[in-house]
Amino acid sequence: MPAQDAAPTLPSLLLLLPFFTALTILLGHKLLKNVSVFLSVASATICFVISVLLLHSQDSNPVLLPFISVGNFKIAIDALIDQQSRGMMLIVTSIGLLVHVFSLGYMKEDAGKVRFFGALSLFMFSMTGIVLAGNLVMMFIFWELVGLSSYLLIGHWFEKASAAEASKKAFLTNRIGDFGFMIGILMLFAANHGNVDFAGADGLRESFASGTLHHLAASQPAFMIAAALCLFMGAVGKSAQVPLHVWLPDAMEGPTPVSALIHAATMVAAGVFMLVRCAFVIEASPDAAQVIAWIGGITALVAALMATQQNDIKRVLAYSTLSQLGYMVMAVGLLAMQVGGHHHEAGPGHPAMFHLYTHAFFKAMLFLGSGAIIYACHHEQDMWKMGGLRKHMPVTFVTFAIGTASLMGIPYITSGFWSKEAILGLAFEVKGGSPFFWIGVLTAMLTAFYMTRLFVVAFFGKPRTDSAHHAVEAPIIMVLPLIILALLTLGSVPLAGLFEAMKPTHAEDHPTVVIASIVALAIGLFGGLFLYKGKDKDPLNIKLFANKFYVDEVYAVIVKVFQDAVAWIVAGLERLIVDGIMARLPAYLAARVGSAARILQGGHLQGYTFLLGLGVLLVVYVVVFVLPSVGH
Amino acid sequence: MSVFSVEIFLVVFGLALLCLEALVPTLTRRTLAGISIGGVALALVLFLFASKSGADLPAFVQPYHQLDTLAVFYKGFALVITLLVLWLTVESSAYLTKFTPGGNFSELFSLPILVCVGMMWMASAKDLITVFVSLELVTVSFYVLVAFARKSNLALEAGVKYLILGALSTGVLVYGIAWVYGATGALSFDGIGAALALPETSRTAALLGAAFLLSGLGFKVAAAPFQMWVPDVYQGAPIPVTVFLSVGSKAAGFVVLTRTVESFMATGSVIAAEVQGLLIVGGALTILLGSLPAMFQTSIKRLLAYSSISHAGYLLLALGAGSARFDLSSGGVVAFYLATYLPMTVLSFLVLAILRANGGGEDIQDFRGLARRSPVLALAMTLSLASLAGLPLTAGFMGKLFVFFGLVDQAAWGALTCAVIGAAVGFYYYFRAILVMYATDAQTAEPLKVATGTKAGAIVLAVVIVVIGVYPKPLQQLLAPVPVTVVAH
Amino acid sequence: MPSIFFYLFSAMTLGFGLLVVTARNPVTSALSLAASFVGLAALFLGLDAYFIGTIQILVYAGAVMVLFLFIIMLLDIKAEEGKKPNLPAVIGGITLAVILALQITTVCSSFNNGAVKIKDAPLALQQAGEAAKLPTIANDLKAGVLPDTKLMGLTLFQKYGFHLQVVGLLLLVGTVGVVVLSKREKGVKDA
Amino acid sequence: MSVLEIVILLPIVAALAIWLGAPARATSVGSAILNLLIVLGLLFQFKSASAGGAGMAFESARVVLDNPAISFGVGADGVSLILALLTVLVTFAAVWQIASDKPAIYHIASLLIAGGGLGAFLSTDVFFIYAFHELALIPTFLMIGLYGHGEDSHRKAVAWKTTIYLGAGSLVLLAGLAWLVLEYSGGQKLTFDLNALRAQAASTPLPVEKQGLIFFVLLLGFGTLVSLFPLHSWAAPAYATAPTPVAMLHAGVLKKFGLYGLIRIALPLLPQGAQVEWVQQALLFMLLGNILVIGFVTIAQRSLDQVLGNSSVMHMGYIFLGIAAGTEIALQGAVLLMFAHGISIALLFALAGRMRNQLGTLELSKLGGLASHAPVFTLLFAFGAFASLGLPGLANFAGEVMVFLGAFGSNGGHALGPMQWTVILALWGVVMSAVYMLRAFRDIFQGSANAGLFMNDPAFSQRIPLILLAAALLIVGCCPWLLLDLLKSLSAAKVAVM
Amino acid sequence: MVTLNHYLIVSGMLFALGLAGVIARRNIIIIYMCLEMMLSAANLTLVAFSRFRVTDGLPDYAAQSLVFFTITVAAAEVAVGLAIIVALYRAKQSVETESVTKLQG
Repeated sequence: MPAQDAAPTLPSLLLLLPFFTALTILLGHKLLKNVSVFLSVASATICFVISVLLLHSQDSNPVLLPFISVGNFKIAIDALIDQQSRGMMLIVTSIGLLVHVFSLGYMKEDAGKVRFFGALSLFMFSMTGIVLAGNLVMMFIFWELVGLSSYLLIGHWFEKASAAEASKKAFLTNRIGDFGFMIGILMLFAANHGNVDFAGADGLRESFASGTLHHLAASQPAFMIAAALCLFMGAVGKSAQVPLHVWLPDAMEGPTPVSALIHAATMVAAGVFMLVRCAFVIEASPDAAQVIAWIGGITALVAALMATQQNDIKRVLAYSTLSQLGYMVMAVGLLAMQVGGHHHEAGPGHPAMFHLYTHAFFKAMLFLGSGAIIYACHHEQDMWKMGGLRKHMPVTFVTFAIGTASLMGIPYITSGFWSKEAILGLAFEVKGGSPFFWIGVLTAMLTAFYMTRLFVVAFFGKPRTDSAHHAVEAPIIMVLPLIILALLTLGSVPLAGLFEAMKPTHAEDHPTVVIASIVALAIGLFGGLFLYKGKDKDPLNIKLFANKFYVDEVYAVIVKVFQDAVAWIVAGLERLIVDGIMARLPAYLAARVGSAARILQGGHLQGYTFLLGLGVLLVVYVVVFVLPSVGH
Repeated sequence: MSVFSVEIFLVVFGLALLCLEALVPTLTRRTLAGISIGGVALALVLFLFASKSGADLPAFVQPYHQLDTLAVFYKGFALVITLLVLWLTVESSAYLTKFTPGGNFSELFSLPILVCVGMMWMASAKDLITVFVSLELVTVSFYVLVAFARKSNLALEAGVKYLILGALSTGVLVYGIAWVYGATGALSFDGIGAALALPETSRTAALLGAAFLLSGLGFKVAAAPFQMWVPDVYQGAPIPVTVFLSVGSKAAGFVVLTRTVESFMATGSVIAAEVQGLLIVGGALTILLGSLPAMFQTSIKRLLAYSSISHAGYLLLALGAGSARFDLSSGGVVAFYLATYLPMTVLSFLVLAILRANGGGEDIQDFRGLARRSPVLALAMTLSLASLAGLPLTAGFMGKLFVFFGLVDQAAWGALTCAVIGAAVGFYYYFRAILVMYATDAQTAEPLKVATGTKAGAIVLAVVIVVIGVYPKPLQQLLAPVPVTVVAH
Repeated sequence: MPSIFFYLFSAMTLGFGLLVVTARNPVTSALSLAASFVGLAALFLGLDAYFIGTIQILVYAGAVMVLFLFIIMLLDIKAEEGKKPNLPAVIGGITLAVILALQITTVCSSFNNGAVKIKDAPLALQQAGEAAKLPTIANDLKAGVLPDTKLMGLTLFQKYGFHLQVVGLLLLVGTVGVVVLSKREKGVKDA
Repeated sequence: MSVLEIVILLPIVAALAIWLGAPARATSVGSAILNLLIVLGLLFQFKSASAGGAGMAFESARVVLDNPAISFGVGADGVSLILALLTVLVTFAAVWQIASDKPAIYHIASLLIAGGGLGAFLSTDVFFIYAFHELALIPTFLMIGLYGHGEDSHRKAVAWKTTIYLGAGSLVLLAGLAWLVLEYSGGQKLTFDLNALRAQAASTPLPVEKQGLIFFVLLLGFGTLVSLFPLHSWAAPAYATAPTPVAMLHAGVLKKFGLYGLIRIALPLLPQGAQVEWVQQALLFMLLGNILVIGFVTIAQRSLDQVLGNSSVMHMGYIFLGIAAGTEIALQGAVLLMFAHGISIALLFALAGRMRNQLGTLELSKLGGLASHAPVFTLLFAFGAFASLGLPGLANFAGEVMVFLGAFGSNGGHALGPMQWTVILALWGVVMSAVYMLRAFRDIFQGSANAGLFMNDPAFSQRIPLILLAAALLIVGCCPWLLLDLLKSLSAAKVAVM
Repeated sequence: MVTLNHYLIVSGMLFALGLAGVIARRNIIIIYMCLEMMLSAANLTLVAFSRFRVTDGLPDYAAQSLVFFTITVAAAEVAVGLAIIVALYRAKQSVETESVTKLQG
């Protein structure tokens, strides 16, 4: 079919263009200084165009490159083009492009600009890989690669100790998640007789629908739960769910555009994306789904609580990201619970994906907005040192307002509202979903509250520092992406019409849900206004939230214990026992015996004659009296 | 022309040499050395022809001598080592001049020839009387040779120790012969073997005789627990004599031991199992007693003495745990091992002699910086030490390989363990010398004065070591059980 | 010979042997060694080995002992009065000797041929076939006397002529050795 | 004279020439480059020369002994060719980066080690496979003992430990091989020829229990050479102390000999040996020791050379895992991993050596912020470090993932046996290596530069070998099939279980 | 009546006696005498065996000729040995075993 023929070229271009861009920049960054910047932006643009073109291609699963093939076992770099990947691709490339553009301004004076853009391209490559991945191993490969690019970008200002530590923390935390992810892959690999493709006749999806795994799920529920949770562990790491959420706030050490692209819109969403890709696994084991939903819910709530007490503007956004991701994960779990073991066609209009899309746009915009603010305030990030910015930077003000509204979910006009409704509605419908429903509502209220707080404190009142006083509107190159994103935010529901994947699933929404969320919104909004209107310092001061439930501290202790104490003890024991028994003891014995044997060579003739005689006696004794009785 | 006539030629030549140096005092040492080396070389050539010609021994010695593969091999071996010893004597003339009265050691060019004859006769002896007389010819000459440099107290002490202990071992040997004779009524190896297969032969008496006999021979080949004389004597004796002892005398001892053991372990022998057990136990013990104390030695000569003990251990194991699985009888393996042992020992002693000639001592530290002073010699010495340690691609490894095969085939795990331990320890004490040679902090770095001929000789020996190590086929064929004296009549 | 003589001479051999080992004065040792060898020679005779017995007396009790005595005198070695014997060596020597003797005795006791009485192994001189070629030997045999020396000579020169030569060579080497080892450095006088 | 013989003898001859006075650097680098080219050429011919990569190629043999039949036989299947490639690559890098002020013995030792490695990998006769490996013993010993780092007593001690440990190990190995040859001689004459032995093993296999015993002995012997836990305590100090080229060659190339031996000799000749329950469980236990225990030990290290030394011990565990699993996927993964680990560790040691020369220390606490001085150096190091922590796109990942997949699926289906649990624990090791590698990277390159510590990027000429290694990592990492295509012989070796 | 064992035991005891002397005495000359005793003991054993192994009516003279050779060799050994001892005395003014303890270890 023509579609099949057409397919490989576009996806492979989509995948490889950023790769070669990154490689070129990596190798030749000495030679082509700013050229490389434009290379990177250009490739981002092209990718965007391609993904738009792909929107109307048919589903296909072309193989792009060979990777491993042993006997009947094959793993290839392929592209699984379907609604889900098409939609995700569009998000990634569009926001990616905008962030590239924004960075042109934001990183203008930065010494490591070239390196920055190189890493951005690398990220685009890796993210594309995840989205297109047609099998679990390939997904894992790019899964780790986005980890790398995020590591590089968080540690962009590596001279700063905090940045260095943050990047390390991010990578390691993700590694722990990937540990589980890999186990999950291995389990499915073994159970499905070496096939880890999603599509295909004996691919996972089919196998779960009717094949081996279908029966296995029935016969061995425990195995399936384990597999599902292991896969989920990967998502927990990547999407920063409790208990592996600690890296995301620290990741804000990176340049703000990075936070917007990677740590708000796309990479962190990869976890959710993967869960939806593997929905069939979760759906095969309701108990796992339960767990997942709980984790999501807890994350949503806890993160929101933490957000209420942060003063760093970017951190507030980071925690809100956490909590929104919690929403999505919860949605995945809920939907699986609803399906309840019965298989169903995943993909179009998954509420989690829907929220992912909308959230991507407005959260990216919020971050870029905060970036603009920080840029204007000479890299001041504490919101209490800002204020009254609405006069100085009107455009940013407006766009930021739109973003905030969408995040709060102002009914009917903002995209955020719709996607949140979808999730709450799902929670409402699902049997045993009521706790999640109330968690959702509570989180919505908190969201409204802390966003109001942020908005009020940053934009209203008087400038609290002169850096805020002298703030001026960011240059056009940075403002433009804001405007576009704002439009998309408002328009992202109508835009959803463009392709099914974004259309909310359930048409009518229950009045209870709507009322509940509106009430929650109102409480949060007015509570925020009431508390923070015209304040110069935070009226309430909840240590527990401000210190993020002391999770980091606890982890710090654990890490210290393992990295230093345990490692030190093990090393000591290894040296003492293993080296002692295998190396030093034999050496010692040999030396002892040797020097003992030297005593025989005392040099005294009489001693020698005695020994010789003794020797004869021994030989006689052995030969005549011992050996015959021993026999052979 | 038969091999026997070569031996007669050697006897005459030796005696002539004695008279010559006694009657013609004007004869310089160089010419004397030249003559004797030339004579032995000639004898070697003649011997090669004779052994190829396949002419049999004259009738009147046939009752006492045989000319099988081993005999031919060991006779040739004796000639070669004698030749090398004479060469070494020349190399270490400085030392000898210093420690012999009047600096006169011309007998050192004639006595070894008579010793050589004795060894050759031992190699082909068919009965214990022949063995005894030729063995004593060798031993008595060695009493003289060891104590030869008697102005050196060490040499003299070595002489005394060797004399007393040697005489003691002779006594044990004779007593053993007596009992073996008493038990079997035979003095020829064939007769003993045959008698041992008979049921009425008294087992205990035979065992007692075997025990004493093997003890006496064990002394000659430096087997534990009769090894205690070796370090002292090797260290005290002049270098050429030490080499002669550690290669020649040991080889001669082993050929007799081989014959004896073969007769004791002849098919159906009532004492085969005990003898084999004794050999394996003794071999293992020898390896340990040889290698473990060697770790502490500071004198290269003493070190090599201990190493020769541990090699004797491997030889005993080869003798005791032969494997019928490859083309070498256990005696053949022993011969093979000795053939590999010859070049490496001679080479290392040669380098030592050269160092002494250049004012060095016998301490390991005197090798310091040899790599700078003479790269070629250092490389040669490295090769010979590696070979002594039994590294692959050198001659020393092949011997060890056969021994390992035998042990595994006999499932003698204990002995195998000892062999492994010995070899592992060997890495330590051989490599110590290597490390010193290449050390960069040498006090003296001025190049060694080495005669081209000497250097060439060293290189040849080194090459031999490597060649046997990578291409053992010719040597092995030399020892293949098919007798060399085929047809011809 | 009657067993009484056997016991007598063995006692003599062993007794003087003991004296050799124990005597403080080397001269005593040497002389008692000679005596012990005489006893030994007698035992040889008792075993009808007349030639060996004679040789034993001539060579050992004669020449060798003289040699020993000569050296002792030459170096004029004092008796070990002052020094007390090296005790551990003595103890070691005695223990080893005892054990060795025990071992040999045990073996002998289990050695079945060992029980043969000397009269059970008679010399049947008449039926001496092969050896009796030489007329003189034949006559002696008819006369019923054992021509030990003749037979010995016959064996030595017929069967072991070669070995005789080797031993001769050995003696020559010995002589050379003695010369080499004891010749004095020219000019230098050493005490 | 066959081409493989040339490949093997070239370094040895070159070493001899240098010892006898040939210009050191020119000779060694020249021979290394020549060898590199030859082997690359062979790689391209291999497919056609070896019946589509299934059989042996470039075979030739010279009889050295009749019985036991020993012949200097050379020949290459995919495994040996890949390892030969590894050897020549690392050799090239190693001799190239030897500073010009170093004595000639640096070149000689490197070449001898290389020659030993090539000989071991390209011989088809067990005797020479064993013999060539030993060729490296003395050079390694001398280089560590004479030119190693640290004060005299320390390096001597390390040299002794290494030598005697390796020596004893190879003696045990020799006993095992002797046993093997004897058992397979099947009554008639003994032979060391690998093909003949394989034929024997195919026609008259040994009883399984005996196979297990012999395999275990071989495992101990080979294992010592590969620093299999608990026989590893020589490795880390040796690599930390050895001069850079020796560390590169020994850790990168020579160490692979033991694994090669297991894959090439033990597994084909004792097919059930590794699967005997007690043997396999012992092996699993030991390799977990490598991964987990040594993982912790590595984390505890505070100086780069120690980290690298221990990490190279730790990573052996994964390769052993592949061998223990014995499935086709796992084995090919193991071979891939051998190559990858060789390249990455060599690269890291080369860089560490350069750091030691320029900064005089490798104490992590003393270092910092080098990235700002030496970006290229940092980049190269990152390649090595991330490769060794198993980042996809670099060679090690492909190998590791194949080992994991192959091992986990070794008994098929969904049962979680000891093998599966081992894999899961081993996976945790991947996290551990991320911990120590990233910490090292952060301490050395990130953060603020310590006062007085300045180092610049290597000059372009010095970059060449390093870039070559890094490129190898990247290429193989992106296209592992390039090498896997050569490994058909493994699947032909009938060791696959799945 | 005397049996072979009588002779064997006597010779054995003589041999043991010699060994005891060799070990116990410190005077090298006496040690050497004891060695001669041991040799003679061996000879006695040989003669005894040869006497008791009557072949066609006569004792086995092969063994006796071995005895003959032993005696001769012993004589030669004594000569050489005493020469060495003399040399030792010249160098050390002593023939005690204590004078030869340099070589050791």
